Amino acid sequence: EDPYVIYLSNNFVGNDWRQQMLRVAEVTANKEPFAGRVDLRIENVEGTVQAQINSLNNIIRSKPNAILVDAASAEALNPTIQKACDAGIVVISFDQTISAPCAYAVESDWNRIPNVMAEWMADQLGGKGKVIIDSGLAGVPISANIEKGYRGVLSNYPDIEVVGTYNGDYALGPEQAGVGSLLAAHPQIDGILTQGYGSGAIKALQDAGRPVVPVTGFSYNVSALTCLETEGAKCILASNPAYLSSEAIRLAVQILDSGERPEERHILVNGPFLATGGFTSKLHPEADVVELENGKNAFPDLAPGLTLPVSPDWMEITPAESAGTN
Amino acid sequence: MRSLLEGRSQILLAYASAIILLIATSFVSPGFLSESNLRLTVILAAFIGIVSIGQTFVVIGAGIDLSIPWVLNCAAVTMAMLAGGQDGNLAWVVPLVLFGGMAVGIFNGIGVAIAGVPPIIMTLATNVILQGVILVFTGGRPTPPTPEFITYLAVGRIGPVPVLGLIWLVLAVVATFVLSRTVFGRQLYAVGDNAEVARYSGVPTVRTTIATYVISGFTAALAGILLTGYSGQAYLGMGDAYLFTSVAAVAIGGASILGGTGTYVGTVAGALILTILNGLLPALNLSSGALQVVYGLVILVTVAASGETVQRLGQVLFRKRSRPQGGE
Amino acid sequence: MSIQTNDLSMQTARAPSRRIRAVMRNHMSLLFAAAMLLVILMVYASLGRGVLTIEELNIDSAAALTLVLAATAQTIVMMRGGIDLSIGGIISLGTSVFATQVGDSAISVMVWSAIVLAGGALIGALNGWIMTTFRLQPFLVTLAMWSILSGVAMMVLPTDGGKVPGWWISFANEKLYGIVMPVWLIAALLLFWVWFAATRTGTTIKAVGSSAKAAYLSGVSEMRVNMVCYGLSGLFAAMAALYLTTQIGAGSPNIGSDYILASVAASVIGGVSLFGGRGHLLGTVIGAFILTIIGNLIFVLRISSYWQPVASGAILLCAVLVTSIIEKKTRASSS
Amino acid sequence: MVFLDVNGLSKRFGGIVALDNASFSGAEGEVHALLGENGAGKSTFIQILSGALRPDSGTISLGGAAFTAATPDMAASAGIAAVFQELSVIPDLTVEQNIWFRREPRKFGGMVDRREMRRRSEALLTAYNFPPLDLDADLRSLNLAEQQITEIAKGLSKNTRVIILDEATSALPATEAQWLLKTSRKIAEEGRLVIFISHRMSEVRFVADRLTIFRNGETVGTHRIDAVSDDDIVTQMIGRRLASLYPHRTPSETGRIALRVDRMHSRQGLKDVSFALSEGEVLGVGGLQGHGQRELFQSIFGASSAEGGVELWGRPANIGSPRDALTGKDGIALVPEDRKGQGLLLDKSVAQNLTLSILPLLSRSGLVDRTREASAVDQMIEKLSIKVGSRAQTVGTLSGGNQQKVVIGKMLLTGAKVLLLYDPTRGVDVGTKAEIFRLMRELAAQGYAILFYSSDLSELVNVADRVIVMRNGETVDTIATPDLTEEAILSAAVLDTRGH
Ligand SMILES: Nc1ncnc2c1ncn2[C@@H]1O[C@H](COP(=O)(O)OP(=O)(O)OP(=O)(O)O)[C@@H](O)[C@H]1O
Ligand SMILES: Nc1ncnc2c1ncn2[C@@H]1O[C@H](COP(=O)(O)OP(=O)(O)OP(=O)(O)O)[C@@H](O)[C@H]1O
Ligand SMILES: [Mg+2]
Ligand SMILES: [Mg+2]
Repeated sequence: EDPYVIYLSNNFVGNDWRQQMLRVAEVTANKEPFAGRVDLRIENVEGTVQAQINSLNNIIRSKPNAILVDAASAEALNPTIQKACDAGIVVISFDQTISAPCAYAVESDWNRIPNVMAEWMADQLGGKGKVIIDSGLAGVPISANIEKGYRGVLSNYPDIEVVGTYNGDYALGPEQAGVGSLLAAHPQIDGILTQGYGSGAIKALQDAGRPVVPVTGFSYNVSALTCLETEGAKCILASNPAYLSSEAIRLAVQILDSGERPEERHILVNGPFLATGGFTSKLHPEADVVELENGKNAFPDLAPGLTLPVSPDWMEITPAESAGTN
Repeated sequence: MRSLLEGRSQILLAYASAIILLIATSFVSPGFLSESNLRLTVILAAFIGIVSIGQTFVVIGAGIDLSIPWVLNCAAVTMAMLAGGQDGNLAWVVPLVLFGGMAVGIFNGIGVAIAGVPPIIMTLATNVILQGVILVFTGGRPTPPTPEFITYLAVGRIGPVPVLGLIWLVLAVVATFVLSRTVFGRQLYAVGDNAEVARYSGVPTVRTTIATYVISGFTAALAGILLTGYSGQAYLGMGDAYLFTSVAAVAIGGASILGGTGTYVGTVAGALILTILNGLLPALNLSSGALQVVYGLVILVTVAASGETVQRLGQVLFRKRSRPQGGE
Repeated sequence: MSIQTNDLSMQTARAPSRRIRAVMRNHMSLLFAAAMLLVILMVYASLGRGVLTIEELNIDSAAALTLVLAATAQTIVMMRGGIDLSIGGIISLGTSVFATQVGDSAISVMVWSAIVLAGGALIGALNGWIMTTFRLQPFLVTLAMWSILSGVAMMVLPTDGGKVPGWWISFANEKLYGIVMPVWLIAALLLFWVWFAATRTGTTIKAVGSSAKAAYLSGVSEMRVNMVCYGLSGLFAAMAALYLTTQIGAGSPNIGSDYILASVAASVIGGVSLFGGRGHLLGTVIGAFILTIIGNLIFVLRISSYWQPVASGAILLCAVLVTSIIEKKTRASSS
Repeated sequence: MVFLDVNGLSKRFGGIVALDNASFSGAEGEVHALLGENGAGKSTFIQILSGALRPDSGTISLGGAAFTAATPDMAASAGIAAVFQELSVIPDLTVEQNIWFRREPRKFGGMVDRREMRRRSEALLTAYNFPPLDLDADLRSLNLAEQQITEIAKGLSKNTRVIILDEATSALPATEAQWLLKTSRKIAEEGRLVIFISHRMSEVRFVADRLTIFRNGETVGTHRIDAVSDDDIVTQMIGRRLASLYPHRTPSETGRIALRVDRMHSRQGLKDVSFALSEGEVLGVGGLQGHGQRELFQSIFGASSAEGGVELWGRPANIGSPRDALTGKDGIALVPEDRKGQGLLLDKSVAQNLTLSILPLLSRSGLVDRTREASAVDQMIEKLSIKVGSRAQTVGTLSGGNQQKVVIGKMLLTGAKVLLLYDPTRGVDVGTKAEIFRLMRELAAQGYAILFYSSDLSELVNVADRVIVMRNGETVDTIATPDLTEEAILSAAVLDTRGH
């Protein structure tokens, strides 16, 4: 029978993560078990909610089997998404998910991630010290969520004080600048909880001639490499895997095949944590924390902007494929 | 006399407010005046300052360049990819990339000066197109790390002085000199003030306008290259921050965005003010919302102070009848 | 005497042709914009969508209306030779306040709509007051105001959220004679403009944009003009915010920024001069539709994802490029 | 009896004294001329009377009551309206919208009542028997004369007891000027006061009952027109005797053709223009205004496109833009009609304006040599006795006539050998006029070739060696001395002398 028509509506193309996500989606659609069964059509729009609404309306009018959405807003697309659902289209949001009840939400566990990383930080500091927190991108739900998680856990440690926040905007430049100005403001900073690369924070420390302190961040290749190569660096890196798109495709096909829909609309994807040295979380004992290792989960010969891990366990996507270098 | 003095005093006041801001910041943030942080401030200001060189020229010529973000980004990415992390390649890569930036400038310039497309549309479209082009060109592939030498230029130092600071200084001197002393600079003010009069006076209006966009393309590309040195890698979206910042720096520096006036010395003050402000805000330990409020208020107060004072000066000294700022 | 008569005959002979030229000159950009839209629609239609249907009109109008309203705000200010970046803040704050405060009852919706509109107008007027009192560039004042308002919006509503009544959301699909509300609103907007342009205020704004010095010589008050212009701009931005809530069913503290450059672009494409004095809202509306429909065009062209940004930019550029060139030629020969 | 009485009026602009304790008194029913050299303070005086400027000190009484006006509106309602020298018309509004700007008749909903407005406009135009004026035309699309007439209509529409005409005739062609003079008389006979400013003695003679003379912002004296001779007036104006307005005309053409125009025609209305301008010659261009003179000057200069041959010193010249005209070997320079739109950067300094066209000449390897620039500027300010506070004064703040001098200076500095002078003496005082004419002849004698248009026929007749007459975009006749007279030009302009 003819393949499922699945649209991927993506609201932003301007960073490495999104590019890898898109590439992975294409790779996935052309690999077993999906090869020939999925006609994946990617619709990118330039950043704005309005553009994505218009694009979604176009998609809905062409009556596809499913729509995968990396959303410009958790709320603002709901009326449009509702239309899609009413038209009997399977809607799966991922990465930046949406709150419409009729749509599934494939995402990393945004409660677990900050909890584990904050716990790790507290552990590193021996429950005592001054830290700064990255508030991510102003107005973005995930950012707020992560910061909330960080603060929540740290509040259990009376001797750990959050002395400042900055907006890292999930980009190197702003992270480096933001940490830089906080370093200037505070003679003593013992830990940095970023939402971005972490490597930017380490660079900032070095530029300011400060000792390298424990840093949390996300598992970009550059972060992993920096942690490994920097003298005395201590890091934990959470993963928000770029293969969320493959997970979304998988879910869509599963629903279309079986015709029945899972009860739980939230599907959590739990990537491993990477850390310098081992760590086991008390809050989330199930979380697996893998030790950083050159060549195994950090690739000097691959691009710094690559997000790790590159492949879900149910399918083999090579680093080269996800980096688009083959 | 008036125009001269007005220009001067406005710039002086811009610098005054920059210094006041600096002092204010050092209260909130004790380490702000530390050597390392001042160095950081200079470096960050330099990036704004360098992209704003082109923006200054374009704005004086009664245009605006909104293609800066992705010219910068394309330059950064292509440099990183072509150089492949090897200093050895820079000898041909850097000139090539800079030339690419200028080529985009020519494209913008021709669209504006010869085809007569409104600058805002022309450069906005170019910006979008470039974003797409770079994705097509790189296949969205993340780029290899930055060559050492670029990193040195961006964050290295000679004694206590940041290399980038020196680069900026040189560029600033050149830009100021070109604007104030060369035939091109003088003609540019005429074109921006009244293109028809300029044309009747034999000014090569078309060539002059195109030149401004070429300069802008050049400085944006240069900033892109250097910025990869600062952040250690080229990443997509690294230019977006410079869209409004560059125009704001120019405007705070006392140029009218309707053209015909402005100096680069003023723009430098603008760049410094914006950078110091960005350094101050995180230290205030406020919510993102509150930060934006403060940001807006500070800008308003800073420029209001200078604007108002200048006007008073003007009135006292010259009994100048009230004329609109943006009107004509 | 013979000289007079000869001169008379010569002048009157020239008059009508000149009237045509004057009209041409004033509305040329608008005409070209219309032509541009037509061409895009033709291409679009040729790609198998029944374009010139009521259905399409309804959908596109609903999609374009927010931009149309934002661009209306921008057009009024640009006619005066200014620019208003603060509409970004007003839209964000408007949606945030509305979505957090409004209840389900019609009364509540009316009250809070009124409050948002009034607020927008006041903030706009404040812009005008500041830039006149302190002799500041509109660009800087409104840039600062944009930042301030976005900040306040974020305090009101840290991330997208809040809710608006279901019936309010479905407003955009309410039909009257088979035509949805947005279409009627746009019609109303154009009627408003016809009226507004014919009032003294309308003429005065145009005049100040055309030659501020001459206008002031004729006794125009700069303060009044600025407060009215930017006040109206704020009002229409607030309208945009309210309509936007019907599209997104929520509030968003940073959504307004999306409409700043777009509103300027729509106006400029529609033939409004950034230097003031020239423009017509019809052109702006056309501009907004062009920007909206280009997206649809990309979709039906089935352009591969990488090329989509290139294509959208290129289409816009080609369209404007062609018309600009023709227009320049026409101007050259008609002046 | 005195109706408008002004005493001890003073106004300074920073260092510059515009008015210094000036006085003036006018009676109803008279046309009262106000004379003075460029920069004497006339326009400042007018602007104060009409509420556009506030005086530093001094008293104004109107009809016995003290008069103060903060805005032109208030002045108008108090009984004084002015036709400004620096036109206050708005480019993007139509003639009609300009005339009634902010006084438009309105109907329901505050909309302008177009029908009523049209009625009033036509009433106004017929009442004063205005030259035909297209009420729907955009001001932008009108030439200077038509804009000036709109400004006049605007002034008269206010229907005030006192009407001020500040060099309102300067931009008008002979016929329209005639009309305005007659109209002024008519208004005076209605028992109103007309204050009339002009640098043309003949006009003053024709229209004025009395005249008041300003010098350096002070009132020198008031006379009945028939009680003073032109010489006395001029002497009081410029503080010295003026031998004669027009220089002695010694033929200086060498016969070498400097500029040959061959069958030039253009979309802008040139049908078929041919003539040869020889080295050392001053060639006048006559005819009624609006018959292609402006287009001719602009086309030769490359500012607007035209077909047809142009030769410079026997070599075919290909001039695509003003730049080509100016930069070509011993190029062509133009004094354009529209001082504001084409001639000057109003908010830049006198120095910047004067040297704008010659920056390349003043520069070594792209760098402007400031000392050379300064000396060039000073020399020109000196030569044309431009009244400025300093080199750096903003041109927009110069008096009308001095602005015109800057335009001329700018052209002279280019060193171009072929000069196109389009109404160069507009708004220039007699003293300077004489100076300019002397200069023209002197340049001619040095081998320059000069093409000269003036809205004042007597200037053509007295300065040019030959005059080509244009009609409907064609050259219909060439008149040379000795039979070069105003009548000859007029008749040639009106009835086709080639007789078919
Ligand atoms: N401001 C303007 N707007 C539109 N067209 C213009 C303008 N200025 C000049 N042009 C046209 O462009 C052409 C070139 O004019 P100009 O000499 O000013 O530019 P240029 O290319 O730098 O000159 P050159 O070729 O000598 O270097 C001319 O045909 C002129 O009509
Ligand atoms: N805004 C101003 N700033 C500085 N100086 C000014 C300003 N306005 C006028 N002046 C100066 O005041 C003097 C008188 O100018 P005014 O225009 O009254 O002369 P005028 O008699 O009208 O001369 P003209 O016959 O050339 O029109 C001039 O020297 C002029 O430079
Ligand atoms: Mg005057
Ligand atoms: Mg040229």
